[in-house]
Amino acid sequence: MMELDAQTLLSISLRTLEVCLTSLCLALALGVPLGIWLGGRPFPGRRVLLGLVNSGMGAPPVVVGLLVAQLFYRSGPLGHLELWYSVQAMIVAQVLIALPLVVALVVAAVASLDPDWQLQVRTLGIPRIWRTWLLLREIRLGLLAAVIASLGGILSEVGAVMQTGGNLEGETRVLTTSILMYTQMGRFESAYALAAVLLGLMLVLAGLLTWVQYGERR
Amino acid sequence: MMELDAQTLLSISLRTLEVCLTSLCLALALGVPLGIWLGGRPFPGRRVLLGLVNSGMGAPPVVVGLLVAQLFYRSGPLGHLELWYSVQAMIVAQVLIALPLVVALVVAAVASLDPDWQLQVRTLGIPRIWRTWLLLREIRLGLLAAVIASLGGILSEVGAVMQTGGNLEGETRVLTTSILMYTQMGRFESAYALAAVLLGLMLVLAGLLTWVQYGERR
Amino acid sequence: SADDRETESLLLATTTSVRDSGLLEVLLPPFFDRTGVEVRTVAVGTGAALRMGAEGNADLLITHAPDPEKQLLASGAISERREIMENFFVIAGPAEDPAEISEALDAVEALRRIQNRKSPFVSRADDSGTHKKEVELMTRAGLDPSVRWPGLTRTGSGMGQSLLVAGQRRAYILSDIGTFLAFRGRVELKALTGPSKDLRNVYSVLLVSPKRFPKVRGREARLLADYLQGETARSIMDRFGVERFGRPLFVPIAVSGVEPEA
Amino acid sequence: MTVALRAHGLELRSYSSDSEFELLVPDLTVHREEVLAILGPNGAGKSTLLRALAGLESPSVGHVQGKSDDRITMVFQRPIAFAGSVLHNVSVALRAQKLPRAIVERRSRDALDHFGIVDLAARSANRLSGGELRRLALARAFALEPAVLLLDEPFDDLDARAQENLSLDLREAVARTGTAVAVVTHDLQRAALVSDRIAVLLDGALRQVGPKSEVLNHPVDFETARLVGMTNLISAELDAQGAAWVLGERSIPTTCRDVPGPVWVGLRPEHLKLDVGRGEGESIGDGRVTAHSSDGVLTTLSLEWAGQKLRTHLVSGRGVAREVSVGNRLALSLRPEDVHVLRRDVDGGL
Amino acid sequence: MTVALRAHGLELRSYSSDSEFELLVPDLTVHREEVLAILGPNGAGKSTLLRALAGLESPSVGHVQGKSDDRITMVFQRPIAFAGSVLHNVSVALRAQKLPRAIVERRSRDALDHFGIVDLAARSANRLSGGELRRLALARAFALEPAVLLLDEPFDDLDARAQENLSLDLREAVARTGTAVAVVTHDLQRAALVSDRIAVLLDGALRQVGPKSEVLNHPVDFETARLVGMTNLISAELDAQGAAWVLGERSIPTTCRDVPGPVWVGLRPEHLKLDVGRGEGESIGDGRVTAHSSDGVLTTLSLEWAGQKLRTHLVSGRGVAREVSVGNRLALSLRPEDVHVLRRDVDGGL
Ligand SMILES: Nc1ncnc2c1ncn2[C@@H]1O[C@H](COP(=O)(O)OP(=O)(O)OP(=O)(O)O)[C@@H](O)[C@H]1O
Ligand SMILES: Nc1ncnc2c1ncn2[C@@H]1O[C@H](COP(=O)(O)OP(=O)(O)OP(=O)(O)O)[C@@H](O)[C@H]1O
Ligand SMILES: [Mg+2]
Ligand SMILES: [Mg+2]
Repeated sequence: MMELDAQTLLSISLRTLEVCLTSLCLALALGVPLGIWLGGRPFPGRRVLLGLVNSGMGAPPVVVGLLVAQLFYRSGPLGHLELWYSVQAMIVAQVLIALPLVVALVVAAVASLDPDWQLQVRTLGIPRIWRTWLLLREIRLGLLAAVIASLGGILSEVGAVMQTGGNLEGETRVLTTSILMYTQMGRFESAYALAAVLLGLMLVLAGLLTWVQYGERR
Repeated sequence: MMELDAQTLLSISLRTLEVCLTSLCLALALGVPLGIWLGGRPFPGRRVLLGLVNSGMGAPPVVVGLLVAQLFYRSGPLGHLELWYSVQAMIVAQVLIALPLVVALVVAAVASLDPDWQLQVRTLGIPRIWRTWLLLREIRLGLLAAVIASLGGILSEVGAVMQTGGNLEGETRVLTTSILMYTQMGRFESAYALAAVLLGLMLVLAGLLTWVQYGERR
Repeated sequence: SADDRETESLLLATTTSVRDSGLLEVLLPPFFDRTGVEVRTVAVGTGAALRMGAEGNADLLITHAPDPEKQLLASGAISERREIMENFFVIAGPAEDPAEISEALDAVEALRRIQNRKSPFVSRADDSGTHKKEVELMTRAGLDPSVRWPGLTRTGSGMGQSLLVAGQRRAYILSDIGTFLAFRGRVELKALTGPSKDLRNVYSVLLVSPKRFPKVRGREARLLADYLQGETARSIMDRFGVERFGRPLFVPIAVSGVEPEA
Repeated sequence: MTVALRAHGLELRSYSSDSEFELLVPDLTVHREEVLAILGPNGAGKSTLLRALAGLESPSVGHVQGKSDDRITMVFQRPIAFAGSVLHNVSVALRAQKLPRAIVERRSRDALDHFGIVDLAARSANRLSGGELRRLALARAFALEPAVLLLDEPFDDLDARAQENLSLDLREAVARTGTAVAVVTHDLQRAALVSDRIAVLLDGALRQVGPKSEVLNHPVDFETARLVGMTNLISAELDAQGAAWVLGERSIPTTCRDVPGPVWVGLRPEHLKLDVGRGEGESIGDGRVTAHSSDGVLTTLSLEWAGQKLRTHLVSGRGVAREVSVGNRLALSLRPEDVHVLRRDVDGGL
Repeated sequence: MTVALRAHGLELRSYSSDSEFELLVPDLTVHREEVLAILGPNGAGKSTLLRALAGLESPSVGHVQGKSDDRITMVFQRPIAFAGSVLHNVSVALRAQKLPRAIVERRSRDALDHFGIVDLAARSANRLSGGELRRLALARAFALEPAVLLLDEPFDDLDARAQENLSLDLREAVARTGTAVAVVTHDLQRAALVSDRIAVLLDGALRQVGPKSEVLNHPVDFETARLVGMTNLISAELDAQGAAWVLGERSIPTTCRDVPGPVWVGLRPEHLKLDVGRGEGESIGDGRVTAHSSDGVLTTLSLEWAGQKLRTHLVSGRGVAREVSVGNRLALSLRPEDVHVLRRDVDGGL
């Protein structure tokens, strides 16, 4: 029943991957362009925005989760979507949590680039899309640091996921929430086993990314 | 009794600052040199170490907290220190959680530096300590991103803090654990109020750091 | 699965201690087999669970805090409160029992002794059902529950966490029996009280009012409540915990305990 | 000649708090089918001007105009490589133009080949030597066949052969595709070699623009004269007959029939001749050799003449250059047409 | 002369997967009180060699030796500024030496002043023009008064005046404090001007080291000859009398009394004279002008002589240089002592 069989473990792990990778992609899709914009040419108000983004990294996930959860609750403004305790709600919360980290790290990467770099690209008449692609290649190291850090954050996050997903068996139960659950049940062995799986997952993902990141240079 | 009076709020906030700033300093003291070392000259095994550090960012705080807590338990190897459910134990856990992030971001910053930079410093006969200081100035942007990100992580962390500190009133209760507590009590308003305080703290700290970070360039 | 929840699924909010015992995981599958209604269980703090009920964010609740439950009933947010099972709280403490509470007549007396001797005591202080019981006992002992004394530790966290703290601090603690048994192996604490009347711990199922909250699935919720009071459920409860702890964790309450609809 | 780019009434203030640099360019045009060299000392604002021409700076006043569909490409003083291979660097700009793959490939390789780095095509662009990187940046710009090509110190880092080739390439691009080229360089001789016109920038202000020979031989003021290599600059008094008197003792013949008064007399070193009796020019008497140095090709003599320091050049290893030594007295001559006269304020000048 | 640095049996393999570069330096010394110029085409390994001399590369075989307490300072091809002010950049290295504050301040300012950037002392070092940055890097290195100074293309980015000054500074440092200087430069004339000895690097291999005049006039092989500016290289047959026959028709007199056979005859352009009847050297007959170009100071003539292309230099604006045009026939002469003879494999050479 509450025993951890292979079947359950697999489905929890898959769900974890699904939620985390989706959130990661969304966070990147939103955060990278934002970071590139904020990290580029200075403009009035940029510093204020940066300060806000940076503060965002300190937003407690439990509260972010709570906010999102209340949004999706039956009584909440988005109650009609019937997304309370759903994977979708979890993803929304995760994206919100990862976003500031992604933006802040992309900003740091873009800002440390040689300022002439952007000018050189422009004067070669390279259109915007290609420019972005070249920029991403250029800030590869910083970008992958951002990806790995936010993946780590998303993967190990529990507070928001608990609030929005509710650890529903077979639906929104992911690795971290089950770890918490087993901890609260006093079944530390199962908790550790799941933690090992989580770390293993991260090891694989981070290992892959690290390979890419530092693969070219030796 | 469980009402949030100003007095309690102040003492919780101060405790939070104490724990977080101490952890941050320790994490930086350990992580920055490590990051500089890993980000510098390539050496055999570096990529493996980097992979591990990167995976470390995915270590679930609850589990890290549990491990640290068990270390300090009466029955644990460090039980004789009598640090179970203490601020010190919390700090240990926080440092462990922040460390991979600090190291990874410092590595990314150092690695994006012009490779000749380090050579130029060496050939000016600048001794090691000064070299490190110059390097830190040079990677200012990346470094401050690392500081802010880990501060955010530490400040908003709850899982490990709960396991090691236990949210003991007047002793180890910090902002995040009280937020969690009020959430579980269903007193969402108090949770939000505390979250606002937490965000305010982060806003001040991150704002200061952002000012420094992007102050020079306009 | 997540897709057909629109048709046949129920959201049940329970306190963590119920979820943590593992009872629901054996109790609910037969209900699904029988009715095709899937029950989605969210474990939260007692306060949070009651609030979910009050705001119509769940279809039914299982809690163990009679007074607030009754208030909620009176407010009309829930339409029915049915007591389904019970067990006992225990006061656990170090085996040496410095306050000699094992010799006390009842729980009230035991608490009085603890406080008089300024013995270490861990209070959950989190508005949970267990904590409410503690406050009730304190008050009955003529003690002021809001008074702090050296040796009192207020954790503001869940039962398991609080038990761990008590274990480390060699303190007394009021705990529900289920969690205590689950953590028995990890904390060096001994149950020092027996099943006395004042330590009774009653679990009720609360049906959230579909009249007040149109989204609530009143029909299915009632089905579940009925099931929980039915033969199958009761026999499951009778057996639950025997294997792991050598005794049942919950005792079903006779159907006569059902209260009329408000 | 068609105008390719025109900077008009340009005022550009420094973009940072701690510097007070200001660039003032009343009017500057870059024409099609010509090479414009931009000369000036370090910090004069040459790179800033070039960036402004490329549209990479936003001037506070004035503007830069060009034909809107003309491609303007700039190669920076510190060439910038994109992460990726050498080939990628060159082809990416072509690919972005949606040219067919085969054409991109061919044009990229041709450009690399032309600049002698086709062997490095697969190499990561971050691991090139200084000169290889410069060649890459140039190849990338030339491959685009832009209408306007702006080059900032393109000869730096290049070896003699590559410099030679680049000079030819510039002339060829101008001749074949009518490209408009602006080259910033600190190498006066190189500028004289490749350019049609020269612009002189000093302290952020455009001092002179004109055909190469005019700027080299008729600089508008003392500082410009120095900058364009007119290193013999003598304070003198012009009389009505066009003779410039130095210390009232000796005179230099000029073709200037201007109002008499204080003047600077300017003479390029190569126009000061050692009079070996072949009767070219007019004699101005003897000078005493005070120093001489050879860079292998050219020997530079410093001579003392009428209390002034004069310089002249000789081809090393021939005749006088071989035998000269400090203290020798040599007869000097010059042609009045080569002498450039600048008015001098009585209390002004250097 | 005392040895300041010595590279012995150095083999340095490329440090990356995609390049196969290898540096081989059997023996190279940098002496105190001398300037060694390192010449070579782009990608020859000059910067790599300099880094090796500075101890910044770990060779796979061999080593670099110097007096252990000698400070070696290097200025990179792409100068690097540290984040902070210009003054900070210069003073930080001095401060790290635990010199008293006042001395640090004075020496820093002196160095900045010397390189003409003392006005920029408070400016952020990341916002300098190319030449200003180069000056900063040089000032930083000179302020340290190192025993060994390694400079990688230090003349790049500098304007004419600053190049002049730097040349003087180098000579002064050598004369006054006995500094050992190694300068990498692609500017042959500059190298000839400042150096005592020249080292030639080609394709990663040290081809020749020796006193400047020896390397310039007696290069060891064809490629070195080309590199050091001996651009007239003619394939000929040497006979027993020392005449080198070109196509069996015309001959060039040499002082070489070696075994007859196929040779390269090398002659620096400045040693090929237009015979204007002053009887210097021996006549070799007429050449026809095929091209001429002037860089303002020097006019370079290309001549066709016996089917060969020969080059010679003239000072612009004087005599022949003023009147010459394509097609003219000019009498050529040279001194046999100036002719350098290199053995040529019958099937070898270029
Ligand atoms: N970081 C690097 N990784 C791998 N190979 C490199 C790196 N830097 C330079 N090389 C290669 O090593 C060779 C020698 O480079 P080096 O920089 O020493 O040349 P150089 O003589 O200084 O040339 P230049 O005149 O262009 O500065 C070149 O073929 C170059 O491509
Ligand atoms: N990023 C910058 N921020 C502020 N001032 C700058 C910046 N770059 C250059 N300057 C200043 O503007 C002036 C002109 O710089 P510019 O780069 O145009 O000079 P330049 O003529 O190209 O000099 P060089 O020959 O040294 O390359 C200089 O005084 C320089 O210090
Ligand atoms: Mg410039
Ligand atoms: Mg180099």
